[in-house]
Amino acid sequence: MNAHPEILRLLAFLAGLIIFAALNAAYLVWLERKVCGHIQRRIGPKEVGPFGLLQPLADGIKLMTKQVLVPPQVDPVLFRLAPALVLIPAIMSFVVIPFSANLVAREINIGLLLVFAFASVNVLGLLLGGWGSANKYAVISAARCVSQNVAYEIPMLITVITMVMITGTMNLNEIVLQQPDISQWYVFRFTASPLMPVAFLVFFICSLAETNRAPFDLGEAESELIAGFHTEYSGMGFGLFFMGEYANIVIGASLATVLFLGGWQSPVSFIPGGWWWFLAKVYFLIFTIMWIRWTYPRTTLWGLLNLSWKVLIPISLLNLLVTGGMLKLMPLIFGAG
Amino acid sequence: MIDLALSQNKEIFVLNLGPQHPATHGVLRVKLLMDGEYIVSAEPVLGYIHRMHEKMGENRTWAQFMPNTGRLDYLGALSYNHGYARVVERAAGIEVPERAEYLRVITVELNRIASHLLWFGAFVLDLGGFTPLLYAFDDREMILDLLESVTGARLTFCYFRFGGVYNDIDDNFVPGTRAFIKRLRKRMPEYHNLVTKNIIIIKRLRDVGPISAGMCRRYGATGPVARGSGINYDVRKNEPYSVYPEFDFDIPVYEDGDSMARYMVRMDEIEQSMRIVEQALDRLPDGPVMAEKVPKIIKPKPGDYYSVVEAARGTFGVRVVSDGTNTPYRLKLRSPTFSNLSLYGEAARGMLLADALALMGSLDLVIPEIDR
Amino acid sequence: MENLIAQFEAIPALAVKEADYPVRGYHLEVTVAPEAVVAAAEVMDVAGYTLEAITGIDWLGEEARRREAGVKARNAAAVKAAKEAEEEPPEPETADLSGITEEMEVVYDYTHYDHLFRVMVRCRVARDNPGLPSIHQVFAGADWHEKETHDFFGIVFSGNPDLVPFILPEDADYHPLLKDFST
Amino acid sequence: MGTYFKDLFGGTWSLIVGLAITIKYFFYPVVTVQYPRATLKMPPRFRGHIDLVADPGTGAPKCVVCGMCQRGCPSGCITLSGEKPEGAKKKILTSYQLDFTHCSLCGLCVESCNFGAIDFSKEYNLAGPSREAYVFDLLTRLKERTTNVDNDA
Repeated sequence: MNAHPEILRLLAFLAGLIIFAALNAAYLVWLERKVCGHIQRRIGPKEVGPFGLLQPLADGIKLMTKQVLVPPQVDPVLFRLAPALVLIPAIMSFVVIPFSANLVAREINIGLLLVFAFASVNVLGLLLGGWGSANKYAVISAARCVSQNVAYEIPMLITVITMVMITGTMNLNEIVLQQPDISQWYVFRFTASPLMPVAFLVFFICSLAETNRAPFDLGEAESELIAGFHTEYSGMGFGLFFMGEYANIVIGASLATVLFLGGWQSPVSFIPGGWWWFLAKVYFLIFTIMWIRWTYPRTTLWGLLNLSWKVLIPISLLNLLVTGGMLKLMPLIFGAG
Repeated sequence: MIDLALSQNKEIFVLNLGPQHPATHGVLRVKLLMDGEYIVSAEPVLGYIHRMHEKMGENRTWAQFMPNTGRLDYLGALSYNHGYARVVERAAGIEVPERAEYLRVITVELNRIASHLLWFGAFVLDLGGFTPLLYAFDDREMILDLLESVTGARLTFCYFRFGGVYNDIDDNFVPGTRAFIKRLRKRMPEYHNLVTKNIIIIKRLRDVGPISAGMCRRYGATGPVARGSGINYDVRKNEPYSVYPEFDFDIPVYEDGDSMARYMVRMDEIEQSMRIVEQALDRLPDGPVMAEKVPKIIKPKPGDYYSVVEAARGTFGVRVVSDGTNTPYRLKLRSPTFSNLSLYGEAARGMLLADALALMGSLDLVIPEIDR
Repeated sequence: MENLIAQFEAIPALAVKEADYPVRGYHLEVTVAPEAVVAAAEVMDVAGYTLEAITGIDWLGEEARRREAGVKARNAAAVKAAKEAEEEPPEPETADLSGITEEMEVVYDYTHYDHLFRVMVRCRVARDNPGLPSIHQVFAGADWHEKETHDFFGIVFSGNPDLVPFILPEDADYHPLLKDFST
Repeated sequence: MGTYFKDLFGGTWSLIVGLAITIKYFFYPVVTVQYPRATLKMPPRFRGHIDLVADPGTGAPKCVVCGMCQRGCPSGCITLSGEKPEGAKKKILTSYQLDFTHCSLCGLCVESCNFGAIDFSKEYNLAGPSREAYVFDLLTRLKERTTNVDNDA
């Protein structure tokens, strides 16, 4: 059975990506607890294995062996479907992320569109999880998640449209190829639009809000809604939610790296590019996400919506206009050259 | 604040906040009638940690009730020792020597700083910021070590006796306290930069949970809650007791009565308490820490006596009715948070859930002190 | 301060007495009949006072103790007088404990935010069915204090919105602070 | 409009200042004590449960069975008994039991004892399987302490 080589390659990549997502979910939790520890001048996990490195393994085994409790008055289908609906889109959007020149599962010319299509399914999972678990706190948190994601999808997409206008393509690998070294990074590409760093900041804030992280973690606000949409989940149900959340964080960070920080290209020409540059940038962004989480308190729902509708959307629209104008006028001013 | 009269929304549902809930810092349950995320009515339900201290007072001798006062508000327990000691000294006519009064003021003010630091950490934790709690606990740990080296306890103190204090301070208490004050003076600007000036905190606290001076007076709110609404009432100034008149410190009062005002009152009070402790350390007199002829069995003259002290959360009053025997006939404990919380029903109506929790955090509740 | 005393006498209060603050802890002691409690609260409200606490006291057996003390004092005096006159001491009388109506007391503590003047309003109620009007329209904070006093003593504050067990468990029908309460 | 921009720029600046503070502490040394590995020394006045004090000369407890501590304790944790052998003029202690589940460590017993016969121990990590494990017999504890003090002295 000489199956088509492409399918074999795809299956291998899929297995690799699932392992990558699982490992990421485990060791980002470890990194988060270490970063939180040291910011608060304590150590974080250190008992299980050297520097606590086996702690995620122990957590994983614990989550898997715990009984998945399904409360009686819960909606059976939605309750079981929700965690999967959060995790699967996250893993699927890994398919188009270029880890290095040829290390990409499937190079599709509309890769960016695919990632955002899956990103909107993620909030559906949260809503079904919150609604399905028939718990008042979960219902409130589900309502919050929906309004939060809708409010932050718009500025993110406007910024992405600006980027597509500049790069001219939606194929992530090509976008990376257009940024060979640090001076060419889109975050410093002032020729395209003077507001580029601001666009990066808007994109970063929106990816925080999309994944319910840091100052915008209204979805699972511990001190108000106990654990929000995953209050009723235990065992692997909770584990899947957790993996979904961390997978989404990695996607948000890797998108920001691909679009703005030159993906797997190395910032300086004499060191060759490769997947290690990509992972270094992604993990630096993830460190910043964690650093922000342990510094700021939480906003309220209306504060969060105000920030999006009154601040981020106007800025991203302004950026869109400025970029459009620059693209149109630049060739005229500097002649057809 | 939606106009509740109009919203005859059929889906008003009851949400139980507590008794096991991260934001209630104890076993308080608030029955919320919610319309979506707006609160139609909030009704605190008490009694989950009620131990009937007042009945215990009636079957113990006067001295045996002192450990109970430490269990009322264990974050500022020394003020409660002070309140009970003062009322019995007033009833039995016992004089307290100068050095003991100074030690009392120093330890009570240190305890007030520790209580405000813990409140600061827990309040920002309610708003979602985790790290300031750990920094505040790091500072508070120094106070607890200092108080432990003197009184032997860290939280539920039983240090005061009628006519003085249990034992004198050891020699590294004074340098230790001075070092602590120097360190906290360096840390306070950092707390203000990290939290007070943070735009997210400002947006969460400004104009949230407004409490007017009239509402404070009608509900009998005292302490930082009243001082946050423009009422200049602090027992240490309005009804001077112990050696407080000898120190010069001022009472922070903020006018606008929202959560930010109550937050700022407590942050400034930390600074004022440090000033008191410094002046008290400079003028600490020598001499005995216990009055000489304090009778072993105390039998105050019959009649009823009342005295108040400024605890970390407000006016702690003790009314004692004595019938001349060695056990109190009636012992009434007036707890400040009981009255501060009684205005929550009216203050939280129509607010969002997140703001209602910010308001509850700004009231600085300690539930065992409410239930007694 | 003078017009306060005048206003209290106008209610009419049963007794208005100035107390010695350093010893007692309050300045003015006003005794009122149960019906006049709301009027006293309004006097305080108009004067800008705030209600600090409501205390219940159960004076079970107080009258009996007073009579016995009186009898004992008279016996002692009689015995002493007899010893001086070398006569044989008269037969000691016994206190007649009939016709005592047991009483309970409710004490309202008022204080003022600006100047140091504490007023204590006392009100005696019968012990078998203790009842007096609620002052929660005047001082909203009194609502909780009254519910607590009702929990501990069984004093019924007529007009209080819902006089159900507040600090005690919902199904509590006992009143722990009564002198004859025993578990 | 003014407050809009003031909030925007002032707010962003306050966020950056907040980040700077936490990253500074990220590189500061750790302040926590790794409890099971390293333990703190308790200050001299630390109040563990009470223990009998041995008379340095004879090694017997200083207690004269006057019962002051038993009466002084608000929660009635102490029960002690002693008997007077014919010849001697002083009572000797036969049993001294402390029910540590009720003790509130208030120190009224230590204070009321004018013979200095009981004092606070420095023990704080008392783990026990059941409530009864916390009813200490201080006399036997004293004997154990004095015996192993003798053999390892």
